[in-house]
Amino acid sequence: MLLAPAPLHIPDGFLNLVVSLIFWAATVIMVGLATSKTNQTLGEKQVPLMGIMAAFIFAAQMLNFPVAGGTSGHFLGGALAAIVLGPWAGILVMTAVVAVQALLFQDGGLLVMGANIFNMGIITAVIGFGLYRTVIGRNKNIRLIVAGMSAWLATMAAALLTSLQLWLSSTSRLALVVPAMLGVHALIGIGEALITVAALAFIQETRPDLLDKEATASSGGRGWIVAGILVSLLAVLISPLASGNPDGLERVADDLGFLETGSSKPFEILPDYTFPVLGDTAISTIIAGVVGTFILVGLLILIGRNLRKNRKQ
Amino acid sequence: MHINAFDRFHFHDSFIHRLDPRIKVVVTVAFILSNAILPDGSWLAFATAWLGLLVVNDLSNLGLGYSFKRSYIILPFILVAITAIFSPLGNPLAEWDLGFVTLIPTDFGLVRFFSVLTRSWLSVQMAILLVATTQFPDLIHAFEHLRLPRVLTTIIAFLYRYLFVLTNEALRLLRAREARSAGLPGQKRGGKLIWRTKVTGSMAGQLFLRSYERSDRIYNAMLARGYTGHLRTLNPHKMTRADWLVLILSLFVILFIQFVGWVR
Amino acid sequence: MPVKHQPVYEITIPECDGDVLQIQDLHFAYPDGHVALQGVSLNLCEGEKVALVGPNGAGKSTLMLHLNGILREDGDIFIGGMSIDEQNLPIIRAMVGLVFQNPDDQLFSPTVFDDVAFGPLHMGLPEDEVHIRVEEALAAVQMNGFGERLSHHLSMGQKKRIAIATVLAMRPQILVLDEPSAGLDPRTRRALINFLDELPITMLISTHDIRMVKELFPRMIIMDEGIIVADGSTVELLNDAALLQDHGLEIP
Amino acid sequence: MPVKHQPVYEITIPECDGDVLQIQDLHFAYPDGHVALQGVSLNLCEGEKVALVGPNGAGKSTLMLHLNGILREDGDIFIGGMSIDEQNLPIIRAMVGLVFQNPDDQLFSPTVFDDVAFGPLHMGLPEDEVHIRVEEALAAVQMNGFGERLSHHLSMGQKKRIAIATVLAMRPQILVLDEPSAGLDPRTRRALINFLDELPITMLISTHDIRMVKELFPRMIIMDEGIIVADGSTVELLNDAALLQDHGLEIP
Ligand SMILES: Nc1ncnc2c1ncn2[C@@H]1O[C@H](COP(=O)(O)OP(=O)(O)OP(=O)(O)O)[C@@H](O)[C@H]1O
Ligand SMILES: Nc1ncnc2c1ncn2[C@@H]1O[C@H](COP(=O)(O)OP(=O)(O)OP(=O)(O)O)[C@@H](O)[C@H]1O
Ligand SMILES: [Mg+2]
Ligand SMILES: [Mg+2]
Repeated sequence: MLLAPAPLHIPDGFLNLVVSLIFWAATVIMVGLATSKTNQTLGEKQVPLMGIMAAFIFAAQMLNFPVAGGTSGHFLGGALAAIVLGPWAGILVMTAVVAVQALLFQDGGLLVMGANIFNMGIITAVIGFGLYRTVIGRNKNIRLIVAGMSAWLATMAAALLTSLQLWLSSTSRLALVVPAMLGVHALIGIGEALITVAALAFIQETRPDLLDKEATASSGGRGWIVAGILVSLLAVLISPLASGNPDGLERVADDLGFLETGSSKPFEILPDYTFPVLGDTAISTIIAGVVGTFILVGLLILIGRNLRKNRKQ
Repeated sequence: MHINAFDRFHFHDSFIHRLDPRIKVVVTVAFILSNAILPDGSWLAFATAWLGLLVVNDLSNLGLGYSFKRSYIILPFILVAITAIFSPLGNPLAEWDLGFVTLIPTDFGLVRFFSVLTRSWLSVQMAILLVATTQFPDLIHAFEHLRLPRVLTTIIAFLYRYLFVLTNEALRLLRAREARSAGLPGQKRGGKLIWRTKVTGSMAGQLFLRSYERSDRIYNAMLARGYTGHLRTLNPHKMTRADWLVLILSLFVILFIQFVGWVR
Repeated sequence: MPVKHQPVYEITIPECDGDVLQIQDLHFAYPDGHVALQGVSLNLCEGEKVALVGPNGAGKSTLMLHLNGILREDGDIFIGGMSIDEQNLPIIRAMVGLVFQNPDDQLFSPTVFDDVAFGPLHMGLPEDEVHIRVEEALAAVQMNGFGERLSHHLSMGQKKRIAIATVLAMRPQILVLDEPSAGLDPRTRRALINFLDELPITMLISTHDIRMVKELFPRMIIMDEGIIVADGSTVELLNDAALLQDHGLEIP
Repeated sequence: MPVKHQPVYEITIPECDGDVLQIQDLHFAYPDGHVALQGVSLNLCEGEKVALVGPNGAGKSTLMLHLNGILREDGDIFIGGMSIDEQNLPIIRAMVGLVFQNPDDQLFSPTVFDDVAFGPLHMGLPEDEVHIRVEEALAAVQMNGFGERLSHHLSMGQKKRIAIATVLAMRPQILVLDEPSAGLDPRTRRALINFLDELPITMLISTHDIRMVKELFPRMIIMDEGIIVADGSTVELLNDAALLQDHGLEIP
């Protein structure tokens, strides 16, 4: 099936509330920044272009290529979008893609959309563009090689982050999910890298004007290089740790009470899901649940509102 | 080919179809949120939630099994969740030695696994219902009313408009390649692997170029027909008393599900 | 047909001085450097129906894309006396109805109805008027009842017809059609010819269908390699075998 | 032309029993539920040249897409005696050369050369052979020297010609062309007709160009609403005014 869900689109229910909300918050902040940045640098006319680029990524994800053993990988496009359009626009484009995939195809959930956008749009943009930014202006082959490497690494980082989120939600065992995800994505990443390189080479040949202009005009500053390298290093360091010594990590998290939080205690503020005043009764539990829900909804609204204010300034 | 997979909207007329899209979005999100905070193993609450889904299915004239039949989307992810069965918490049920690793399923893990699955399965069905009863442009409109940033909703609106065009374009590229992927009897076909990847890469590049240049042309075709930055629809979007009533009722149902879930 | 006898090859100067469309020395090169137009001058008068013919790659489509500002380059184009700039564009686009050669470039909405209604809707017309216009336009291309179909799930000829309808629904003052009859079945082609014949507006139509030119257009323009090589009465130009021969044409 | 006199409307049974192509009762519905073919049966013999005509939306393109397995459905199609399944597909695709109606559907490589070379390369031919084939194919459509151009950046007619070349380069045994003459300028159309006339292979060609049918094809098939309504000698079918009238055709 052409539109089979990619192994990175987490559905609702697989991440617990805390993890979902943390990544929603991070995503809202980044996307908010991206909107204000692109509003500054790009004219009104560029918005349709971004929409079309989003549709392009969507369509390009259909160009599957055979990976070993009958499975076929498919293109993520986050790195390519960031390289061609600049990081901020790339983030917006990927946000739109992930949102539409969730809304229209239920390919990825709504509550976990923050995490999905973060994995597939933000991390890939930071790594993809950050590393590519170091070689802008160098000779063509070096640029292509670095683009390919960053596309591969971005895929791996997205897979790693997905595994970690699943683990923190105690949906998966670290010892099993990390090697599995990284293993599959090491292959998929190669396809991603090859396609990214070939597509860039094609654009370079046919419309070099698009690449140069776009890259210099709307790209971020040197901060992206630092962020890109840092995040890449982090990914490179954590992967062997997580796959090589998962039990250690797991024990640490267990000691910190992380796993239990993840599995069934969304509200640390309300100890044991009861409302202290009312004692340990069923009613108390229910009220705790209701209050918790309101607090969360309130938090979400607050975050959203602040961001909107920031943008207006 | 799956081009028709794009519009998941189903042309039926029903009370649910006519509801204001904002209500539907809010209720959907609330329902999914509610699933997320239900404790593991609250089977009765899950069952109540499913009952709710069945009622919505029926009210939308889609048939009772509509959303159920389409909820297989989450299947691939079950693989990921299976590992939850071997959670370190809880009491061990068995011990399987696979040589390189020893797997210990636990009671806690088992409950966890099925809870994750059920939550996901319920949430996906609600999302399916939302899309099946609301046209996508109306959905985007609703998000605009719910104060999503304009840039983002406009990008999404354009994404939707061009989705048909560009996925068609991608399908055409694939089809063109397929049509000439010939072989001679007794001869190795397909060319070298590196050439094949290069072809796929060029196709991505080609798709990019076509998208980019076509974006110019179609955007101009839109301008030529009076587009000024707002996509218009023939739907007024006014909240009626019925809309408010449904909203309040649905939220009560969701609260009730929570009640069922937390009372032990 | 009001045919005036003039020496062939020479540019026909219409009696008005191009009150609807004036093009002076238009040059254009595509971004990849390919030169497509190298000095095109052309006048159109109110109500004139003109055919644009020439071999593949002559620059016909490129020229047409300039007429409502899809492509823009130096050289002066005036539509109804207005130059094509940012400010005039919306008005010009309401005046000039352009149908692309490839219907896939024209159709971008999910359903046929949405596509045909797009123009009237964005012109701010009231809802009933929009419905009336869509009905009318679909009827003109014999596609009534196709409103709910998906525009990209149609046969080539059906798409072509819808593409024409999207523009008719806007009731433009100048109709610019790029090979409208290509891909149409004989009956639809005939109906289109009759429809265009009765439509009392200015039109510029590129085509390889010389019989249609003969039947419908008193004036004909021959383009080749980015310039206009002849502009005059259809009857006379079609009698000049050498000219036709030189520019990839053929008397049918 | 070897025309046998038979009552019109009746299916011509060729002397061979369809040794090249056999279709028995083919049905097809698009995924959106639209039924495009409702029982098509058709035989083609070695070396036969057959025209497929019918109004827009008749199902001509849909039928052609079945012939090299782009669309597949129940109903039996046999090409050279082979059924169309996963295993036979590569060989069938080498045998049947299909040119899509819209050249944009056909071209997917960066340059014209890459596009024309794709088929031969995929078939595993040696490099010099590939070069020879590309040269030949481009020459056949009068596009020599266009090898380095981007296929995407050509005029419609030029793309159409390249699309035909991509298939010729594979030297198919059956040529299936979907409206090959649409969008071609008169001279290129003439050259195409002559070329097809001389090419000694089996061909099935859909078209709205009745004059071309008259000139080139002894046998003609009329389709409408997903079925074959007539199959017989061109001369006779074209004399049946009522039949043509019923199916959107017109004697030119
Ligand atoms: N997007 C493009 N980029 C570069 N060159 C182009 C592009 N489109 C067309 N050309 C070139 O410009 C020239 C004029 O093309 P145009 O499409 O205007 O021809 P045309 O007269 O419409 O031909 P046809 O009858 O085949 O439609 C051709 O030589 C063509 O190769
Ligand atoms: N992708 C598609 N999805 C759904 N229906 C389609 C699709 N393509 C074509 N159709 C429908 O199938 C029928 C047959 O279409 P087809 O393209 O085979 O017609 P055709 O005979 O080739 O017409 P034309 O002369 O216009 O090219 C038409 O009614 C058309 O609307
Ligand atoms: Mg043209
Ligand atoms: Mg067709």
